[in-house]
Amino acid sequence: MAPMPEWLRVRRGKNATDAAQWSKCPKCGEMIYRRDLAANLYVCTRCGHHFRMGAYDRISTIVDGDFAEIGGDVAVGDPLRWADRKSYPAKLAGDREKSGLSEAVVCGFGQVGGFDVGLGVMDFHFRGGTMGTVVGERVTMLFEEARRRHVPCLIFTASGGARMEEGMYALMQLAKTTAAVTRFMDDGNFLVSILTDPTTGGVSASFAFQADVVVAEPGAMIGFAGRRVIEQTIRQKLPEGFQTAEFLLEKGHIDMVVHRRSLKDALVRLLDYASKGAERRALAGVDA
Amino acid sequence: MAPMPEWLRVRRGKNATDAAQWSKCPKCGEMIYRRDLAANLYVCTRCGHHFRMGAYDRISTIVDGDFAEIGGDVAVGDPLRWADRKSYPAKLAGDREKSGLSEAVVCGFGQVGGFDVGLGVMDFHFRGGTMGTVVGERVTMLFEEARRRHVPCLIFTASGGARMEEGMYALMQLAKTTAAVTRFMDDGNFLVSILTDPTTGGVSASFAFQADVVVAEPGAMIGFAGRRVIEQTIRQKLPEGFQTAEFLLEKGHIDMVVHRRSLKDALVRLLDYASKGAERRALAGVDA
Amino acid sequence: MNPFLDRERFLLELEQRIADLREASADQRVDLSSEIATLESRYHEILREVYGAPTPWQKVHMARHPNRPTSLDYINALDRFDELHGDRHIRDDPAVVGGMALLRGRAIVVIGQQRGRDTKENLQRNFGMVAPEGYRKVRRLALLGSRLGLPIVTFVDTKGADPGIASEEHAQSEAIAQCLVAFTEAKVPIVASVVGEGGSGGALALAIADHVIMLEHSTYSVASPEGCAAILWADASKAEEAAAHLKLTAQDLLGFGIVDEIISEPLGGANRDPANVVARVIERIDASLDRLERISVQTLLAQRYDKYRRIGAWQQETAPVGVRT
Amino acid sequence: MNPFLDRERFLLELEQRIADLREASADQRVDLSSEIATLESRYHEILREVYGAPTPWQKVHMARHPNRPTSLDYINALDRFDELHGDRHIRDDPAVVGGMALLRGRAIVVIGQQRGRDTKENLQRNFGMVAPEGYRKVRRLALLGSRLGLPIVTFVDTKGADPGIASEEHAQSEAIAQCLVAFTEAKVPIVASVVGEGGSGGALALAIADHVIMLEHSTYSVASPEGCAAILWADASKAEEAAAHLKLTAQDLLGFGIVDEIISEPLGGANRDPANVVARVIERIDASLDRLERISVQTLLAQRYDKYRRIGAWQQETAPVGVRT
Ligand SMILES: [Zn+2]
Ligand SMILES: [Zn+2]
Repeated sequence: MAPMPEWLRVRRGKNATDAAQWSKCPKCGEMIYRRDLAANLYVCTRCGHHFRMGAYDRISTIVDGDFAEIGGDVAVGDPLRWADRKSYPAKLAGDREKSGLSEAVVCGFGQVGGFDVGLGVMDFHFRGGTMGTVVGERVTMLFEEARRRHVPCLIFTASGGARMEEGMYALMQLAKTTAAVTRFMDDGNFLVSILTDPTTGGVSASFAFQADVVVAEPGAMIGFAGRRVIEQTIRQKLPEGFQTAEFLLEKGHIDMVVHRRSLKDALVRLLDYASKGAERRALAGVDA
Repeated sequence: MAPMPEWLRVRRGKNATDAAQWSKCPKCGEMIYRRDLAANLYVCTRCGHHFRMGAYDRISTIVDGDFAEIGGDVAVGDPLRWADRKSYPAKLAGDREKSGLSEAVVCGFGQVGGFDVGLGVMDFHFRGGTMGTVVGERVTMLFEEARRRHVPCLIFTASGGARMEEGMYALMQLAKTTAAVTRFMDDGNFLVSILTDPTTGGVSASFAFQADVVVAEPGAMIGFAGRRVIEQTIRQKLPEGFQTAEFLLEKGHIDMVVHRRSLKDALVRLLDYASKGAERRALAGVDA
Repeated sequence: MNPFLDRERFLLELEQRIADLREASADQRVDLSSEIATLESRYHEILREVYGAPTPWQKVHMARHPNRPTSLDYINALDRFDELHGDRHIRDDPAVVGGMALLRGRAIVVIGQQRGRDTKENLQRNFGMVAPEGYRKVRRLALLGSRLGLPIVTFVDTKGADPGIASEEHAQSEAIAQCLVAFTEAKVPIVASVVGEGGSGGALALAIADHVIMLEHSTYSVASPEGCAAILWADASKAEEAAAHLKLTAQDLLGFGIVDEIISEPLGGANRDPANVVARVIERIDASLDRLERISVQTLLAQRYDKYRRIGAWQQETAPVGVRT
Repeated sequence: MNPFLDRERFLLELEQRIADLREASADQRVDLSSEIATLESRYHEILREVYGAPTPWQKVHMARHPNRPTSLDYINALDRFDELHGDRHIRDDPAVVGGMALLRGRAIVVIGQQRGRDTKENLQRNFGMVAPEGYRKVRRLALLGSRLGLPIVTFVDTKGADPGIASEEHAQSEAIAQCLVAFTEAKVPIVASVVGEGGSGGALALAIADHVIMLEHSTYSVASPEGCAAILWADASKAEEAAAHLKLTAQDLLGFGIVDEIISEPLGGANRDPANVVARVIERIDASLDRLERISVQTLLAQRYDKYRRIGAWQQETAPVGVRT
């Protein structure tokens, strides 16, 4: 395991530099000190709304200590040479600048509650968390490496779907990641997906719903088609609460809705069950 | 293969002895010569209603030539020493007399369209086709022997469910037959169930819906709970057509509804696909 | 409707009177000990009379007793429980509760049918009658346990599968049939406990197991007595008669080799000392798992097959087990 | 809406005039051959002009042409077809047609998305937009093919998965995600043919395959041009522009290594000679299966993995395939 990277050290010791910034809760309108928000795991201190979290912020709240990123050097491409109002590379550069991320997912290995895990975390702040070749490649690398190490995976999703600017290359990442997930699971490894706001389209229709256990954060919007597409199709407004995590729980799509405050504990318990099961399987097969 | 049994010879050469008898169509009320009805595969010549068929009549319309019955010597028991208005053995004796059957299912091996198959045929005329230990045992023997021979099975269901007079012994036949079906299918063997009027309760909730392909006859009533039980529960009349084969096709429960006239051809085609698939699997696995 | 509840009310009244006398005796410093002794003796007499050798029909009512521990009482008594919801398709059926759990430190998948303990919960849980979505949740959790190597522990407590219109429209038969397959194939030990009423295929869907436990006064039956009477005699009011015929008691079924173990209940039934009964059931599940975990997967599956293969089996030489010809 | 239909109407008028002249020429024994030749030359000129080098947007309309052969046209041209219905749970989705079939004597499982050929059928088939029940039928049939050793042949023709309320309520995402798994794992050769529009994950759910065929003027896209324009620019009317960006033509995708083979269409599109196109597609599927059947299951699955693994893959030494850094 590589030593704790600098960013993690910095994030853990978050100081006053950004404390002066305010964030407005999109649900209740409360103005919250950015520092207070971070201290509260980016959950509104007034109404409990779960803000979208940055990938590294998320990782810092989930891993015990070090985190060794993989695939960080997978380069951003422009397979279609896409340009509309702006060129695709220019859009990417803008998002890199704005988000501090190299792409819409961060993958790597670390420990969670003492269990070695592969961890993938998507970030909506980079191109709306859309999946293109880099996301697909990193996620595939994660599952391939986790399979080699025989460790479980946790994958946090946040995605507007497939990335338009990479066209069919983007769509094919559903097939590629499915292949990697399937091999990973067929070897008896455990997968938990944690669906955060929003999880839609191609990501929703692949690894998000291929996991053993599907967890969601309160209030997260989750679905295949986006709200706007559905409203255009049916030519009427959707009911309040449609496609929220709570709605999906009632409709039987997901296993549990867990508050961010309890999330790490819940994940550790799930990892514990699976770890004990794996031990059992290793022992079974021979009569005593 | 044993030579063609006497009953089959007799049935095939059905003569005038019962031609004088009339049957009334329960759907349209038409009076039909029993001989004409038999010649028309027990389908009403006026409205197409599919009469309930006797097991041996059914077998004679499905197998090409000989049929070697198995489990015919499995004896009828009285595990609970049941007696209400009548003793259970007396009820059984009455049904044996009336139906000419030793129990509610006939199992054996024969050829259908040139394919060797295991064939199980339930008969509603014996205790309403209910499944007790003898039905369970015969069906289990059928699947075990078909697995040994590596041949597909066709099972015709007609059942009011588990047989009350054998209590939990009857219920356990769901578990027993499921175990046999599962081993049979796990070895890659092909199973088609043909649901005839009526198929409900424990038979519906076991091998009927464990098959690769589920076929039903037109108008057959198929369901878990009986019509009366549902009506008592919801305290209202059920809509017309509820729980019919056609209703289930629309609801996606069954693969096809096939007229009795076309049934053997349809089954032969299914057996042909599966046989070709089995040949392929035998060849695959080695690179050319 | 429930003949037990009346007698129970009388017993409770006696209990109250005894307590009152004790209090009076202490407060007013008068000696009421002989009156108390008389009442207590009368109380125990009635207790034995009422509960000493309950008939099958009485057992049906004990199994349905509103204060009898339900599946959730057992599940909540485990070291830890994380509920998993839904069939992944259309609904989460509240009549089934399931998830991952720790039972005395052992990771398991636990699944139970949950009836209500009051009218409101009964409506919410549909009286423990499971719909196809519920059975698909059961199947999903059983497959998960099998995949991850987690033994499966079930609690059976249902009058039967839900018989409503929607359940038929959503293929109740198929849902149960596929549950049976999942339990037959699960590559982990399975222990099922019939803790209340075990009604028909709707109960069996959770009860194909390597070890089947029944509480002393629980019932397990091919159909509910009311259902059986309706089917045979078109008269649900003859349920008591049906109960006697059906051989639905734990003692009958142990004799038949259909269940493997009976756990005793206090005089008067599990509802009279729920915590103790719950603890002993969990202890016995743990003991069974201890034994079953020593068996290889291959042997376990072979034994499971043989166990069900033998029930009502025909042997040409001797009579079939439990079947007299 | 469809710019092709106008031009096509004009061509049809020309065709009719040529036919009329021929008839007149024969009936009235006057020589109209020079007039006919002029018209014919004009006709072919327009044909080439209109259809010679269609733009991506024109191809989108060719792919959607009402007379273009649909999945059922291919399926009905097989030697034999036995349709299997339903998801076994709640519904049979008419937007998907599937079953067992013989293709040149070879037993297969065939599955196709079926849009309508007229308004009535479009409504019945939901314009070929598949609901979760449909994808669960697809998955069931793919598993059946895998289990029985029957190669899987699919026909892709959909704008995308159904985006309605009920589809979301019934877990469209999960249904597609599990289709992807089933095709990834199927232990038999899979050949997918994009014969019309291949829209998004709703198309891919039937198109993870060992060999992917596209008709010359079919399209296959991460989103419909209208959807893409709505997503990127909140303006569905910019669909033509999106179509140009998306690289959704068969020729683009062959170049990217995302499809394996293009089957040519007559000038003007498959709708101008459906029987011929259908026959050639079936012939090419047969040829692919011939080749794929010689490969062991193990090798087949390894090759399928590698095929998708390579798309957009990052290689530290060289640039990723198709991805310029
Ligand atoms: Zn707030
Ligand atoms: Zn009639």
